[in-house]
Amino acid sequence: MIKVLIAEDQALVRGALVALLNLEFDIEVVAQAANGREAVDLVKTHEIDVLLTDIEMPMMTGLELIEEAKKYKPDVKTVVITTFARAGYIKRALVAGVRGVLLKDCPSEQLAAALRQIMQGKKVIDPELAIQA
Amino acid sequence: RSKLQQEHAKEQSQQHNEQLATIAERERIARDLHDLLGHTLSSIVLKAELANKLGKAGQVDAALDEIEQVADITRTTLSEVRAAVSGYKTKDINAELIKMHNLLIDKGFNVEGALTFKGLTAKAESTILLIIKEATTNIIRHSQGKNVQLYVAQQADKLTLKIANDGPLSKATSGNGLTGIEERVSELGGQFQLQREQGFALELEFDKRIFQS
Amino acid sequence: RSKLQQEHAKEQSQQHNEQLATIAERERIARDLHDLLGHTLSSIVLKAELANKLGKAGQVDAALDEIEQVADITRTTLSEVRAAVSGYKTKDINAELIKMHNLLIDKGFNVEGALTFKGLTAKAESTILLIIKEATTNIIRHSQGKNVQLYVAQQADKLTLKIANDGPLSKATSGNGLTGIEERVSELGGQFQLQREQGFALELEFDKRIFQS
Ligand SMILES: Nc1ncnc2c1ncn2[C@@H]1O[C@H](COP(=O)(O)OP(=O)(O)OP(=O)(O)O)[C@@H](O)[C@H]1O
Ligand SMILES: Nc1ncnc2c1ncn2[C@@H]1O[C@H](COP(=O)(O)OP(=O)(O)OP(=O)(O)O)[C@@H](O)[C@H]1O
Ligand SMILES: [K+]
Ligand SMILES: [Mg+2]
Ligand SMILES: [Mg+2]
Ligand SMILES: [Mg+2]
Repeated sequence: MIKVLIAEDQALVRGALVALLNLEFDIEVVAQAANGREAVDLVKTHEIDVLLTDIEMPMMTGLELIEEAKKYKPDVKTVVITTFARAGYIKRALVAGVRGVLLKDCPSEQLAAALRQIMQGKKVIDPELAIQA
Repeated sequence: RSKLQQEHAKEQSQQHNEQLATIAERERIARDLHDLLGHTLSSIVLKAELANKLGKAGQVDAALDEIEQVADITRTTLSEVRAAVSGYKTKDINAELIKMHNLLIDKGFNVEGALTFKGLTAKAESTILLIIKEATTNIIRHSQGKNVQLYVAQQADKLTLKIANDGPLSKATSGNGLTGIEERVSELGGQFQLQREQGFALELEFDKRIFQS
Repeated sequence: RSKLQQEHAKEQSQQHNEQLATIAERERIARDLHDLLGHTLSSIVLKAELANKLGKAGQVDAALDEIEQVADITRTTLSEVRAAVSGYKTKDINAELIKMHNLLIDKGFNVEGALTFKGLTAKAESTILLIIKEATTNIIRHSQGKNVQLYVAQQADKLTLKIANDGPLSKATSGNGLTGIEERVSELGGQFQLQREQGFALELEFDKRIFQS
């Protein structure tokens, strides 16, 4: 089982992502947070393989969350999901050591497949975001 | 460094600044849209996908519940999105002309020629746009022909414009449209001519007063 | 005028250019989004409502089918919005044509006519744009005349295009430009004709294959 923590401030998106990932046979969303700060607490208290986070969130951004999470769980694989990539985001995320930069609206099979590849040590960047980086 | 090199460097840095301004503007719009479109459209995608998956997995009630939510979201928010996006839009005469051109084609006319203007004063731009709108509306309402001819010729100090259509004419009735066109043309100091042989043709001519100095 | 005043004027005009670049960019994006979202948002709303109605009427499979389409359409929309905002979208043909038109006027030509297209396939759009770019470049580089004539006639199943200029011709040398144009025209299944009497004229004709079905 790939254990996932999802941080996403939009409830509708978060709820749908959690449900979609839970439909996958080998993925389990073990915790969810509505902002970066909540997510940091959950990172400390939960056993997780992947931190899947939105970038723009109140209180603490996804990129800050990733920096913070690494302090407590350096082995956790981090992945950002976004709808629009603002200039510099992707570079900053890669510098921060993320393993994946994915679109929120990508088909859920694709998201699940990306998480599996990331678990095997690969890096996955959505091509549409890569062109715009 | 030579003077020429300096000039060149200056030009380059100016181009660079324009590029930066362009990028900054794109960023600003991206930020606005992120909230507006990002929220709505990505939740529609995800919920619709979830509904489909749930349904296929035999969880029909949950699927129908999601579908209902998608319908709610689209109903209440997409019109807001549309309003906001059209709020960005400032009128651009050439873009408007393209729309009118496309409208004629959509209405089934063969359209010969096209219209594009460059360097008009703001007043000339909006006035000429109104003139062309009325002429286009007239064609759509009154023409019994199949062909439309659009013609413009722009010189440094003169602009000639012709909008014509074929087809038999009805007995002339008088509305406000043509009178309005004539008044607008004279407001801009232009010449107005109407041809009513072998179809209907509006011919206008303007001098340099309509150009930005 | 003092040096300082000159510097000041230069700076102002530079600021002005940056502003123009910003406005142009916003208008470009706004136009793209407007055209893009206009149709799709309505179809998303309609399909979502239909899915909901079908679901309530117990037609679950049909409802799932519609909601799957909602997911697809919305996803495509989002990806087009991203392209429009990032400046990655293939250029809008009519906007590009206006730029070329304006360039000719800036270079001092009298431009008679204008070009606008509607409903071309993506391939035809980009190919014809390249053709017109080369023709425009040729005029700017080689024409010894003062006048340019742009002509288009669009019918339901046929498009005729003419780009002509006056002025005496140099002895024909051969470059790649005209050959490239000829090849591109035949790629689209069109007819290519060159007139070299009293100036230079390129005449192209395409059939319905270049239109979106
Ligand atoms: N493009 C055209 N082709 C054929 N007939 C035309 C055309 N334009 C105008 N006409 C004729 O001229 C008449 C006067 O046109 P005008 O625009 O002044 O009035 P209208 O269109 O009838 O009403 P409105 O006041 O709403 O514009 C029309 O009623 C029509 O008979
Ligand atoms: N619009 C024009 N007006 C006058 N002469 C032209 C025009 N277009 C082309 N020519 C003549 O035809 C020749 C061939 O044009 P072509 O575009 O094939 O090559 P080119 O422009 O010289 O080089 P390139 O390969 O860069 O396009 C030109 O060199 C020029 O003499
Ligand atoms: K699961
Ligand atoms: Mg967010
Ligand atoms: Mg009228
Ligand atoms: Mg050439």
